[in-house]
Amino acid sequence: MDFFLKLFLSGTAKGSIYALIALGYTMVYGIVQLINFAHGEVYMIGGFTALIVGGLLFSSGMAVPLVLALSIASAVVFSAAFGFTIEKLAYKPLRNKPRLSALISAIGISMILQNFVLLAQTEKYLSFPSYLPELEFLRPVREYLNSTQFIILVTTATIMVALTLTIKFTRMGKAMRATAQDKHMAQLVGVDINGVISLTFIIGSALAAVGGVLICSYMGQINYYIGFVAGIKAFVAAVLGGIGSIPGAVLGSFILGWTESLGTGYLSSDYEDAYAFVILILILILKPDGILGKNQKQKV
Amino acid sequence: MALMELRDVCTYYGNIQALRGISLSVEEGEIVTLIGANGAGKTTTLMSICGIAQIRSGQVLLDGEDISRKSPHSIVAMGLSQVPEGRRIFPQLTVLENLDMGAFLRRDKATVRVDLEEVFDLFPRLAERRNQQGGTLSGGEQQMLAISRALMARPRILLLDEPSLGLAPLIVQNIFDILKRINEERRTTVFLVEQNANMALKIADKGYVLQNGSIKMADSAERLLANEEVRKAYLGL
Amino acid sequence: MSVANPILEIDGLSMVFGGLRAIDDVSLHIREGEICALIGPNGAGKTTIFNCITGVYKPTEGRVTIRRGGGQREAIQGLKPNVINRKGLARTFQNIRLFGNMTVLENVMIGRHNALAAGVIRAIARDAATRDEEARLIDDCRRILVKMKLDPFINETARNLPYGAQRRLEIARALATDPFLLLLDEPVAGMNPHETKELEETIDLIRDEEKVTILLIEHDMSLVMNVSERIYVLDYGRLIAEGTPEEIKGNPEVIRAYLGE
Amino acid sequence: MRRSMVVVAILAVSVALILSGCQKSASGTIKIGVAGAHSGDLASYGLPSVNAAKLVVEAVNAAGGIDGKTVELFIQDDQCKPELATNAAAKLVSDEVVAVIGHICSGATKSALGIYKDSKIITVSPSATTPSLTQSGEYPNFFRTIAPDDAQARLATKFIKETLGLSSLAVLHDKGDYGKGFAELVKQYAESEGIRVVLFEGINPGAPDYSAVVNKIGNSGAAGVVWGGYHPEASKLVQQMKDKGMSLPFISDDGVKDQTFIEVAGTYAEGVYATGPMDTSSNPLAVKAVADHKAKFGDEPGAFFLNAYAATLAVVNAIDKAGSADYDAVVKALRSEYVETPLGRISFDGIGDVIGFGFSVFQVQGGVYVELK
Amino acid sequence: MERNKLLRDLRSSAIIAAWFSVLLFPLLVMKVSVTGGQALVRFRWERLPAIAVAAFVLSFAWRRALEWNEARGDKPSGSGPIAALTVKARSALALRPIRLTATLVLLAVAAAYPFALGMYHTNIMITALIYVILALGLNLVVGLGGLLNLGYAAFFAVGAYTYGLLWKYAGPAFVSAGLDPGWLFWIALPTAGVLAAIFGALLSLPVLRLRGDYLAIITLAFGEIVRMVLQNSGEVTGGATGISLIPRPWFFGLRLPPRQAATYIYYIAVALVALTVFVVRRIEDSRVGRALEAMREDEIACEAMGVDLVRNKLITFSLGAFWAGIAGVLLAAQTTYINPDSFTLWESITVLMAVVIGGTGSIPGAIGGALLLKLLPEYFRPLAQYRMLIYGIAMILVIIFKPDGLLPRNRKKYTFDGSPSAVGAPVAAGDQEARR
Repeated sequence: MDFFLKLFLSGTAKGSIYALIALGYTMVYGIVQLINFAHGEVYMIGGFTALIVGGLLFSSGMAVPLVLALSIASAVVFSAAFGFTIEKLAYKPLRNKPRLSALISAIGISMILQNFVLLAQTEKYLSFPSYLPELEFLRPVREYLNSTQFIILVTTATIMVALTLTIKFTRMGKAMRATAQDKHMAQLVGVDINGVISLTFIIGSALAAVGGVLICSYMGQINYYIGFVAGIKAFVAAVLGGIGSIPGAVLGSFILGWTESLGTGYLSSDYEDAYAFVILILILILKPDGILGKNQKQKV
Repeated sequence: MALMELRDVCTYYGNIQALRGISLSVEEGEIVTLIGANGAGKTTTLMSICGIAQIRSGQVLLDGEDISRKSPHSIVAMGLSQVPEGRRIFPQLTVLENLDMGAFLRRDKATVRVDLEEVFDLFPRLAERRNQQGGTLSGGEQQMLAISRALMARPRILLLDEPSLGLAPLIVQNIFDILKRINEERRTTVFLVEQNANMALKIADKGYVLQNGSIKMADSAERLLANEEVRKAYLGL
Repeated sequence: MSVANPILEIDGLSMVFGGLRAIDDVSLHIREGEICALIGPNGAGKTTIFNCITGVYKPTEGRVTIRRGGGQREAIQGLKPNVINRKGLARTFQNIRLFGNMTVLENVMIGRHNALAAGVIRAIARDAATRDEEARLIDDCRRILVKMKLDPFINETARNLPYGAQRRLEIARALATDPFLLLLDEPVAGMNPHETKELEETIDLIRDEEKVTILLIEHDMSLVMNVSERIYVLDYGRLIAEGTPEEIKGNPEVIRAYLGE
Repeated sequence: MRRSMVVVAILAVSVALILSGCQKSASGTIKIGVAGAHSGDLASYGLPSVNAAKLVVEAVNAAGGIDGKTVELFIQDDQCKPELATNAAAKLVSDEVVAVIGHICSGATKSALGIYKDSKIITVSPSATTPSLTQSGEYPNFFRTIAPDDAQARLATKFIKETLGLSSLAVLHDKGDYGKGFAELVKQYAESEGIRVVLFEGINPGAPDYSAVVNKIGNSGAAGVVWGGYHPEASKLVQQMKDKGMSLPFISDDGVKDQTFIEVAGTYAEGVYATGPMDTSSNPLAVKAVADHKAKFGDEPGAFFLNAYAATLAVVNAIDKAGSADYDAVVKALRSEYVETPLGRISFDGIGDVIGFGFSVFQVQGGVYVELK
Repeated sequence: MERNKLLRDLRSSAIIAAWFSVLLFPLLVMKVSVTGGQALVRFRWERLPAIAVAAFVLSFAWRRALEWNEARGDKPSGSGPIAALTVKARSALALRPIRLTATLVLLAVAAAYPFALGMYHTNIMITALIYVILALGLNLVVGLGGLLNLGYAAFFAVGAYTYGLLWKYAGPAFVSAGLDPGWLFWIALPTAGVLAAIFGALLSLPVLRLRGDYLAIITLAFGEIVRMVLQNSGEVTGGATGISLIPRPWFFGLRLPPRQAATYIYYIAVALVALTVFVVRRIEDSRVGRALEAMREDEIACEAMGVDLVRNKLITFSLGAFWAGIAGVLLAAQTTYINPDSFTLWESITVLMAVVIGGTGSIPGAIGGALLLKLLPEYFRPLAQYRMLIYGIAMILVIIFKPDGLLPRNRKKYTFDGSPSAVGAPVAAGDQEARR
């Protein structure tokens, strides 16, 4: 039972890591129906920015909490700027073109960003200093859940709730939902859809940056390639939960985390990814639109 | 000065010319109808007015101001509201949320609520279904919702694209009655693009006939109704 | 009211969507060689009936049976659309569903899918029989396209056709499947009176020359009253009237629910 | 008639094949290829060898070259993918190189060797450790400046048994050719030594979190953990183990015996054991090589830098000693001549494995790897 | 007017230059290194003006290019000099003698290639031709059937491993029986095709209801599962170590040196490409091909026309997989070594990119796309570490300025004298109403 609990909690922690990235993924997909392959790269850039800014500030002798806050803030700002720029450069010109074109463009961006960071920074793994505080009250149970995991979990939950509320109740959220359902009509009721789409990318990328900082702190390392694997996993999680749905992305991520964790624990980690994919296939066969996805049945 | 005026508007899709120099004007308080066959360029005209289709030359004037280079949302903000072809209800929003979207640009919450009641008065069916998702409504109800949504913006001019398409005779009658009522009671200017020339000309003050991307005839509605050519080509008589 | 040997008979058909009864105990029948119309307000369930007949939906209750060429009566409800099509029922769609990026001719060729036999192996080998088959296919399609006045457009991409021609192409494609019963869902929606008139003649032609029975849904009363011999009226998923155009025009309930004035 | 056509066709193809085999004559410079992963996720293992080769060649040319001939480098990226490796190899063959420093990954090396072998091109890998590359006897043209995996697996097992005295082990690997190969050998040797292997599993490289498998280690009751693979996963593993309050000895391979591991894992790295090439960092040549690297490229060299440096030196030396770039002569020189390198005085044995340089066990103590004698 | 526009453009280019200077500052001007757990940052100020100037110039060019692209619109065929030329070329190719000559010339060029360019070029051409076969196969699935498949590399792996495992298990028996193991290649070729097709059919069964992105993700999952199985069942497949020393194809019992072997495999690859093109063309222009295409356009209408979707999807996946299997055998023969790393998601993506960049649904497109995608990075080799960056940029440029692909499909035109012909009247301008 104790073993199960440990596995369950580590699955939860892992799920919340996936969720941090999947949230941005699903959000962009929900509005523009684009599989933003470059999302993982934006997350990686967020991590790098935090590392650079943090390093600069820390060596100037600033206090740790302030360094943490400023480096997260700069990661968010720069990642958001990257997201905004990517959309304008590589996706906007393809908005009315076949969907596969935008997918290819996204893959291209992903390659460019990876190699850009490889060339501009380094190909090596770098140690990522953790500026995150050690939470005292978790010390007795850290075998089950440590501080960083806890912080990630709380952040994920907060972001999910905040996003859901924003989309449900604010004016901007309404504009987003309208844009998602019918861009053309949204324009006709006065929604600035270019603005909405830009904002979506900005928010999605900002979330990726938060994920970048937290997850890199947790892993203790960073490299230009970390975005690719994380991006694929987040994509799977988002689809599992029903792509486009915000609670769905989180639920999908948790299911993925639990499956992998329990599968590893009770079976073998040799097939860790396979468990995730088998669950994905089973769920999609039973429910072709994901767990919380909207039924996209065509009207005849 | 006309409320809305098109001057020699040319629009292209790629390099296919869809509109070949259209000029027309709509005065404040009028119902003006644009009739024409499929493919004549009716929808393109509407898209050009509201800025979704980029016009290549010519001008669209609203209150004398050229809006042809403005973005769609700022044109809506100037008081131009459209009921597009095929109604285009937001399928996953409820009736109420759809109407709310209509008032997207308005900040006056109190008057929006008043307008909402007014719209429900106009279409009691919608009041009954206010919490139902837009996609589950029948065609007729969707058309009512589309018109109501456009009205929620308190437009100075209401543009409609084939509101009668695919609707039962009784509902078509109902909708045209209401358009007339809106025009009379609220003094909303109506620009109506229709295939159903008979119905449209009956409620309109003025009509234009569009053919192959250019205006073939322009006259008062009564005279067009009586015109031999129009009767033959568009009224099926 | 029961007729000897209708070619299509619907008996006690009901369709429930999440608690909502879209069709409620509808029974109707079509006789060989007639043109029959199904009218009613939007949302009354007309298209749902079509979908139940053609296999897009599986009806909750009731039977749909057909009888082709004096043969045995067979039940078709719940079968898959392609199977039902093979049994001789073809349809068009309310919002045109052509194969938009294919040419006009290719669209009609798809209609003749089941009239051909070549599989993958024969397609690769392209033996004499297959070449023959293809030649015959083009002949057959030409005949249909000429009949539907679409022959000038053969190599045109379907999406680029004028609206009226798209509607006609849908009918041509349906005819290519060799149906004995053709179901037309709002065939003249969006057409002008002139085009409507033309289609009216075409529908008559199809019935007379191709010997195809026709069931149609339409809001355009001029068409309905001119072409159909019998009319069923549907309201809120129930049949409220059945009769000749004259009877329907005068039926007070139909006037209240549907026609107005 | 038919048959004669067939004969003609066969003749034609044969002539064509023979024609395509005609080689052009060699030119005035000595050409050496450098191949390995220079882009993609394994670039960090490949790029240091490029730098090493550049430094050596620069020094050689500055000193007047070999017999007056300058040495020219041809650098080819294979991303560690077999099919790209054959292309890179083909490119080097058509560039008419005499020897290749590379490839980096064993898989890519295997597929490239198929081409080098038949083209008589000497291949010296700084990092391909799969035992079969030398032990199968299939590749007489292959040499390496690193010991094969079985040597370090044997060393690691001996260390576990004799020094640490562990009775049960959890063996993890990254499912890769190298890591899994090492892990399997450790498992095999350990079991024959009577050590119980209570857990043997592969984990996904690159995953953000290994807490599930760490829990499983805790649950298995293993007295020590062996990791076959590279340092990024190793540092996550040690970190997450310590976070969960586990303090089992952690033994790994030379993929972890890398300063980057300590940089990345920080204090978590303390106490980790790793087998690795003997420590030659105090060797004056090594000191100079590292200093040169810092001067030229601005940072610390990465993995397999010294091995690649030594490989290049060995090749250059062998060509020099052989007096020509002739394949047989150079091979002979490689096998017979000793050369001073940053790895020490080395030569190669009959199957191509390095002599004079082997493995030791290291432990991280105070932020550096300390060789345990 | 023109002057004003220029000034406006220059001003916004200046703004964009400033934007990029800020955006790229942390990554391009600062450089981080970590020692002793401490991140150290070095500034490379000399890069800043370079970024600004580059951004200024590029943004100016980019805006002009986009405007040109917009104005160019989607020209219908039959206008513009290039289009006129292609029409002319097509009508010329319709004539039998010209077509015959063109084919012969093409064959001659293909035959002379290895002699003219040597082993390296022959080798990369083999790799490119393998991808041509893959792209043609995937084109059946994505282009014709409209089913987005991100797990295509799995079938490629099935092919390669069919040969690899045949070698591993039947090879010794062959050798001891005194037979040349190179024969195995010719046995593996059809076997792999059929096995891959069976795998394709198996995959198609669970995914019948799925379309679009959901189909993409599930095929992705399938591809990864296959790779994981190959990786983890070490006893059978050699696991991550792979299978090495796979024999090159049999050639009259001769053991060919690499140069000749490359030439030989090259000819086999050319022949297989020709076969693929032949078969794919015939399928495309047949009852089966039309049904696949109709399914892509509209599943509901397709079913209503009597087409059996289940069967259709089965055929699509199997046909596509078949070619991947063939290509896999060729890969194993070329590299003589296979391991699971050659069949990653990235491989599937590359093939998909080849199809889309070439022009979805178009046979010349798939060929051109695959050649471009595989040859381009090879010719970028001198640029070493920059090549993947340039590759990514090149891809985005292609897809933005040619979103329908470089060689979009030219539909077959018919005349009603009974015989189909390749030329038709230029397509008349169609309906001009906006339909989206």
